[in-house]
Amino acid sequence: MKARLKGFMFLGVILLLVIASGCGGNKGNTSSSTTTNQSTNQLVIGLDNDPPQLDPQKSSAAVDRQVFQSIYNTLVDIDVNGKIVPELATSWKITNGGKVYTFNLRKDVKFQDGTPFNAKAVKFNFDRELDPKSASPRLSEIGSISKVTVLSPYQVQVTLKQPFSPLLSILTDRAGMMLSPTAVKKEGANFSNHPVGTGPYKFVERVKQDHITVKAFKGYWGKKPKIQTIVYHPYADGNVRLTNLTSGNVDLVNTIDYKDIDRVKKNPNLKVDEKDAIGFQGIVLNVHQAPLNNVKIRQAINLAIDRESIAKVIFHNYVTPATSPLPVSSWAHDSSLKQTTADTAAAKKLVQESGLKNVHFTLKIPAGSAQNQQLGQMVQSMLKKVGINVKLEMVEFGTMIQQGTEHNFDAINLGWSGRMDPDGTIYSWFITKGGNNDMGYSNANVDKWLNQARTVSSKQERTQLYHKISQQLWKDAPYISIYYPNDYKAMKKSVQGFQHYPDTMIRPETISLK
Amino acid sequence: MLLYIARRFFLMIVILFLVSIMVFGLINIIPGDPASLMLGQEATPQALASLRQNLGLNDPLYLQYIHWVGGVLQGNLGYSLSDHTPVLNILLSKIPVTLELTIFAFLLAVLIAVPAGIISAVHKGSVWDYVTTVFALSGVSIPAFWLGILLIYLLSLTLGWLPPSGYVAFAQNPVRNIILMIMPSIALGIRLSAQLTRMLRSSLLEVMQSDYIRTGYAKGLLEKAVVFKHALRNAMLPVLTVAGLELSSFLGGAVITETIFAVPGLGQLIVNAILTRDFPVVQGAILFMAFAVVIVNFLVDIAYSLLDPRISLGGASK
Amino acid sequence: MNDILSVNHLSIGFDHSYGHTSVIDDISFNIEKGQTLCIVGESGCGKSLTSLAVMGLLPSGGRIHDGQIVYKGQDISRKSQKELSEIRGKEISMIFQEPMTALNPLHSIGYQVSEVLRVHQKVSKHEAKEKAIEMLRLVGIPSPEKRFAQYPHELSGGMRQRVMIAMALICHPGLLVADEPTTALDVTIQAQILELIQNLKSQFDMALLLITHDLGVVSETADKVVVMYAGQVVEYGDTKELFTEPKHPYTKGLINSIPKMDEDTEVLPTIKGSVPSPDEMPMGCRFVTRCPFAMEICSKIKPPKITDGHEVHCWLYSSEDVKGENPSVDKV
Amino acid sequence: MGEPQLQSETVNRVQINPLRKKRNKSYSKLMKNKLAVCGGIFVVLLVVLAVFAPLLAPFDPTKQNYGQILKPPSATHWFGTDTLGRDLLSRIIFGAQVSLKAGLISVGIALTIGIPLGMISGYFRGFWDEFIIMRVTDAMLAFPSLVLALTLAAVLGPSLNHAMIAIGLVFTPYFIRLARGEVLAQREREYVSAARASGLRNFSIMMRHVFPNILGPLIVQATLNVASAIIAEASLSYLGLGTQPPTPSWGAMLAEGQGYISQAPWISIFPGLFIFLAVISINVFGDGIHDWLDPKLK
Repeated sequence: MKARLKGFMFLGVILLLVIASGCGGNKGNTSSSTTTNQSTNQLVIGLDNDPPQLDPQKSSAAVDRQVFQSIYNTLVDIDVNGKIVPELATSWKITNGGKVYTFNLRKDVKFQDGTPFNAKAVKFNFDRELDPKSASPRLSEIGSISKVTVLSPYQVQVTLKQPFSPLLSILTDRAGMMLSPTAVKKEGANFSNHPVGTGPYKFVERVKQDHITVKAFKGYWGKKPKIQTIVYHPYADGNVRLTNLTSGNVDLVNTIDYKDIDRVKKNPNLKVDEKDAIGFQGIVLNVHQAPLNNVKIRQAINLAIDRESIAKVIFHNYVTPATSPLPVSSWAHDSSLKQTTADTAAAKKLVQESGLKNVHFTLKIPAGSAQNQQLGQMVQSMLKKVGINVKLEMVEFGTMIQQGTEHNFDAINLGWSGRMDPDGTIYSWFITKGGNNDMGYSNANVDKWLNQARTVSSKQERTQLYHKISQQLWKDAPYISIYYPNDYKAMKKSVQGFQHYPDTMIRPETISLK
Repeated sequence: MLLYIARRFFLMIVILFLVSIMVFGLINIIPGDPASLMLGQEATPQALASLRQNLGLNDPLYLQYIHWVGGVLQGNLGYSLSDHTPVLNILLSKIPVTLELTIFAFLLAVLIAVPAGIISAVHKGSVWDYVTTVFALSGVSIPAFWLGILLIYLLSLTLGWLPPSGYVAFAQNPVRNIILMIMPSIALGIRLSAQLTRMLRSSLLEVMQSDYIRTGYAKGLLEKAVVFKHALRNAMLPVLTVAGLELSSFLGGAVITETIFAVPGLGQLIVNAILTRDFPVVQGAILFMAFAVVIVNFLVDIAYSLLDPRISLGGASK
Repeated sequence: MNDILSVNHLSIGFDHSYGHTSVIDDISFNIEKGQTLCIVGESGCGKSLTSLAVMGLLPSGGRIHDGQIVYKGQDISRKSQKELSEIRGKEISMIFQEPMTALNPLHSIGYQVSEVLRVHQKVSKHEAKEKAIEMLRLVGIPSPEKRFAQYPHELSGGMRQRVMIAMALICHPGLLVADEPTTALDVTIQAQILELIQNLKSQFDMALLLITHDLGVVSETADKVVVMYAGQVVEYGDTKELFTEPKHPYTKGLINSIPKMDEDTEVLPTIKGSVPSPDEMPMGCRFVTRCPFAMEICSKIKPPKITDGHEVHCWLYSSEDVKGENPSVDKV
Repeated sequence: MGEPQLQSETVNRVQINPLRKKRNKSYSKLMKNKLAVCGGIFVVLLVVLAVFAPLLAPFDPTKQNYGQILKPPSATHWFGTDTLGRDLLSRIIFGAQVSLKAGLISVGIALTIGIPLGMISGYFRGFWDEFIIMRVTDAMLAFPSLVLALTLAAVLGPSLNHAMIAIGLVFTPYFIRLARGEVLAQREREYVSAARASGLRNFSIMMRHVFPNILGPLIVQATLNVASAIIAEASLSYLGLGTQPPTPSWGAMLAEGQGYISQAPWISIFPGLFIFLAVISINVFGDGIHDWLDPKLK
């Protein structure tokens, strides 16, 4: 009896196996049709990293913003040419010599949780960002604001400590994103897991390291989005990201590896959209840490690096070698700095002049990125030629950023996505004790010029100031600029209406699928 | 029977206790202050002090352990350092994924190993036996990550049969879920299937030499009946035990497999948590894995005693 | 012919990577319906192998080089495994030396006994169970209904051997091969089992091929005896005749080594030496190294078969005059 | 069973044994011996590669050549070049150093800790054995070894040395168990009683009598664990927690090449192939030693 029963159990297991395998086989065929036929109501976007934060006021990774763009609106936005245009604010007035900004707000806007959007909400958001206790990375961007006043239900006034010309430009980014005050109060620190904004899409769910889903928000004030659901998938590995695009699982990726650009261009089902980006990439040097506290060593590093080789070998010439943090796409770029190849002899001499023996430091590079690892190894090899030994250490990106903020490093391979205004691109990086000044760099002249460039309104004057800054940074070399990335978005040919903004952020409400 | 189970159960509790001590110790007894380990070397003294207070690090070690175990028993595994989500919630969202992967891979392994082991044992010395031996040898020697890469290169990039990686929940799209699970299951299952094949082969060869197999032939049973009705069950017993013991390295394999194929399960969670030094998550995930291994082995022992009538008597197992 | 089994000129050897060794050399005997034939000899002389050959169950590497095994007029040595499986358990059954290991530990007694029925006869499960219980009762297992569901480890050695017998006889075979069925059992049980076999043999009217080294058993049970030495038959004949008038020195030695109740000997005579291994077989008579009467020719030429009353293979009884000197045979 | 036509002729004369029926029963054993020899040869080859790497490698394994990136295998670069124009063959040759070093040192650590503990535990038995050492090894074995090694390596910080320590610790319980089991079997043997009766002290009995007798299985286990340790090191390096660049480690090379699998598959195929070959040949070699030492199989 018992034996028989066990026999059946055994048989059952075998049967199950057969069914399972059979199903697998059958479904293999039907699948391709389901995926390609996938409703035109869903857009799958592949991101290059899992966004660490869904709270714009806490965010410190550029990839977060790709998702914010669908959940939140900003007070003002840019158009495809980088010109400031209205969004939640219909109009604004700058008075008092650039010290007072008065915004008139849209009256038909509701947050996704039903909370009405008004002047009070704007004040709430600014106050939260400005509150030192919330330790918002935004504080450094809008620290010039002294107070925010509600003039009427739909009119808000922002008063600055001193004139600050990049403000509007900054408000097109996370600092200008409006969060639902109700949700923030309710969720507290957990807001990041249940974000609520006024944007065209509403947060649905998130599985860490797997996906974030947003759905079209019915009560959206603006033009109704064409696509109902957007799923963001993080694929840190560029190869995985690309193969998911090629095989049709993903409709659009926010970036592709440079090595793959040629291949995607040749693929009949895909297209690549490119735009000069506004950021810079390079190496942060901790100027308080030996041997990098020695300016000669930093200068030697600056000279020892063959930026053209890096651009060619790792990026297949799809990036531009960099000598300053202000990219060629910016009006503030200083083209007089031309040292893009290595001057090994000069670098060696500098190392000798420093008087240091056995010069070595650790370079932290983000784990999981082949490009960054190659860059690290190329830098390692180039510096070895001039007598500087580099130890490479792979660190997870989030940890690396954290260690950067804590100045817990010798050197890290870190860049910046950049801002529309040159001030946004470099101020927080190079001003003494700036929010992104992981180097610990401090130069009185640079501080002075950076602040002047904020207050003067003449573009020509500002350009001159930024050129001086660029040249001073080259001399002091707290940060080794290596290249300016360009932005390459790859998508299926069926993706229509994609608009490539200079800030490289995907605005999904304009997209449709054919 | 009951006595046997009780004895095994007691043993399991002892092991679980030791496992918990080790998991606790891994983070707490290593040189250095856990708080500064968690916060990084240049954390502010206030932050360190408050974290120490929160973690109860000022208590003596045994008290800390008691607090921790008390929490664990109530389902409180602490909070992730990255976003303060309860570790238990994170685990609960990842476990089904890994469970699915391991079940698929295990079924695949059995599906390959049972026929292969039988054929090679029954036809010892034949070409089939040779092929199986080579398969088994290669299977236990091939690094999972290389196999994964080769599979992606071959089945996805070259032939375009399968998507290279990713995961879709079964509830969301069962068809796609299974398609995406094929390659990870192969990459994970091959090693186990090779081990099971080897074991089943040698176990079956030994059993086929026993007297009762000769009795089976003397009764007039055909080879098929002898193998399936008499040899296989006896040969499966040691294989079952080893399969249980292999679970832990099987879960280890899941770590690599999930990383390669971007399957958001426990393995990927552990790797990410380790790389981001999110130690509460690491602690929780490891604790879960070890508990799973211990409990499964306990169940295997029980199953063994059900399958082998010799153990049912008394409690004196051989 | 009344023979149920006749073995003709059977030779068995083992294959190795380096050649092969002959183990059974040209043996012949036959069993009539309902008769008992015993094969006796020291261990290692090929008794068990012969019995296994009859079942078609030679161990790994062994094969029949020559000769026939004829059962009811059919040469079963030429049959395929599939054909043999229809004979085994139904026509010819076998019980083994080791009851402790001959039963599958994972199946119940009942399963293993009724399995034979289910293989050979189209019977319902219920019927198979009834017949199996009946058979278990017949072999003297108390409360067989209860035992039916028990597992081998719950039974004593004697009980297990009874189960083996039940399994062997449930299909009423024409021939039962019993390979030292009592050797592994307690002395007190041995007689019971032998008696059981004897009783069932007459009840079922079957022939019995009994392998043993116990001459006492032989004299009580056998109709005919085959004495084997080192893979060869040395003497073969009716039990009574062979016991009263043994011819071959080996047989004599065996019989002398039986303790006798009526004699008062201090030391039991033994045969000196041991069976030579297959690799070092003497060229002539294989017993020559231990034979007290060995002659020169014995070590050179295989002794002839002499049928005088019963069959014996020994130069001592050769009519040729070989006693004095070397015959006209060249050295090989 | 349908016999092939060719054999049916012989079936008439030859009784095929139903238990094991193929004529070439020594075929697989012979094959095994041959495999073991092949394995041994490759192991020796690996050792030679590792020891004489500087002489054998055609190029400096860390020398980057930006004019020669991602070149497929050719006469100059037998295995092609990687993303930075380094010669892959040279990197693989130097990678053998890392792999063998990792395999031997981590197993060495496991042996040094595991054997004494296991022997003492098995020889003296009692509370420490039953309730501490054995249960602790049980508990350790409950952890997936790779996960445990990963965690240890992460806690210690990523480097080859730490990876070796982590792997060694993780492998220790296997040797404790094996040594204990073997000692348990040996201590019942007569020679141990005899030694004890002749007044030898426990330590001497263990060292002079028991240890040589349990050496065989330990050697086999150690050999097989070297293979596992090579995979473990490669796995850790693959995940970035083992050997750090630019030192060429097969696992790290594989991770580097993974991104280029469609453009330059050789970067990931060759290092993987060498891990595979090294592991399989050590395994086969270990099996060979096992068969050679096991009297049952002779």
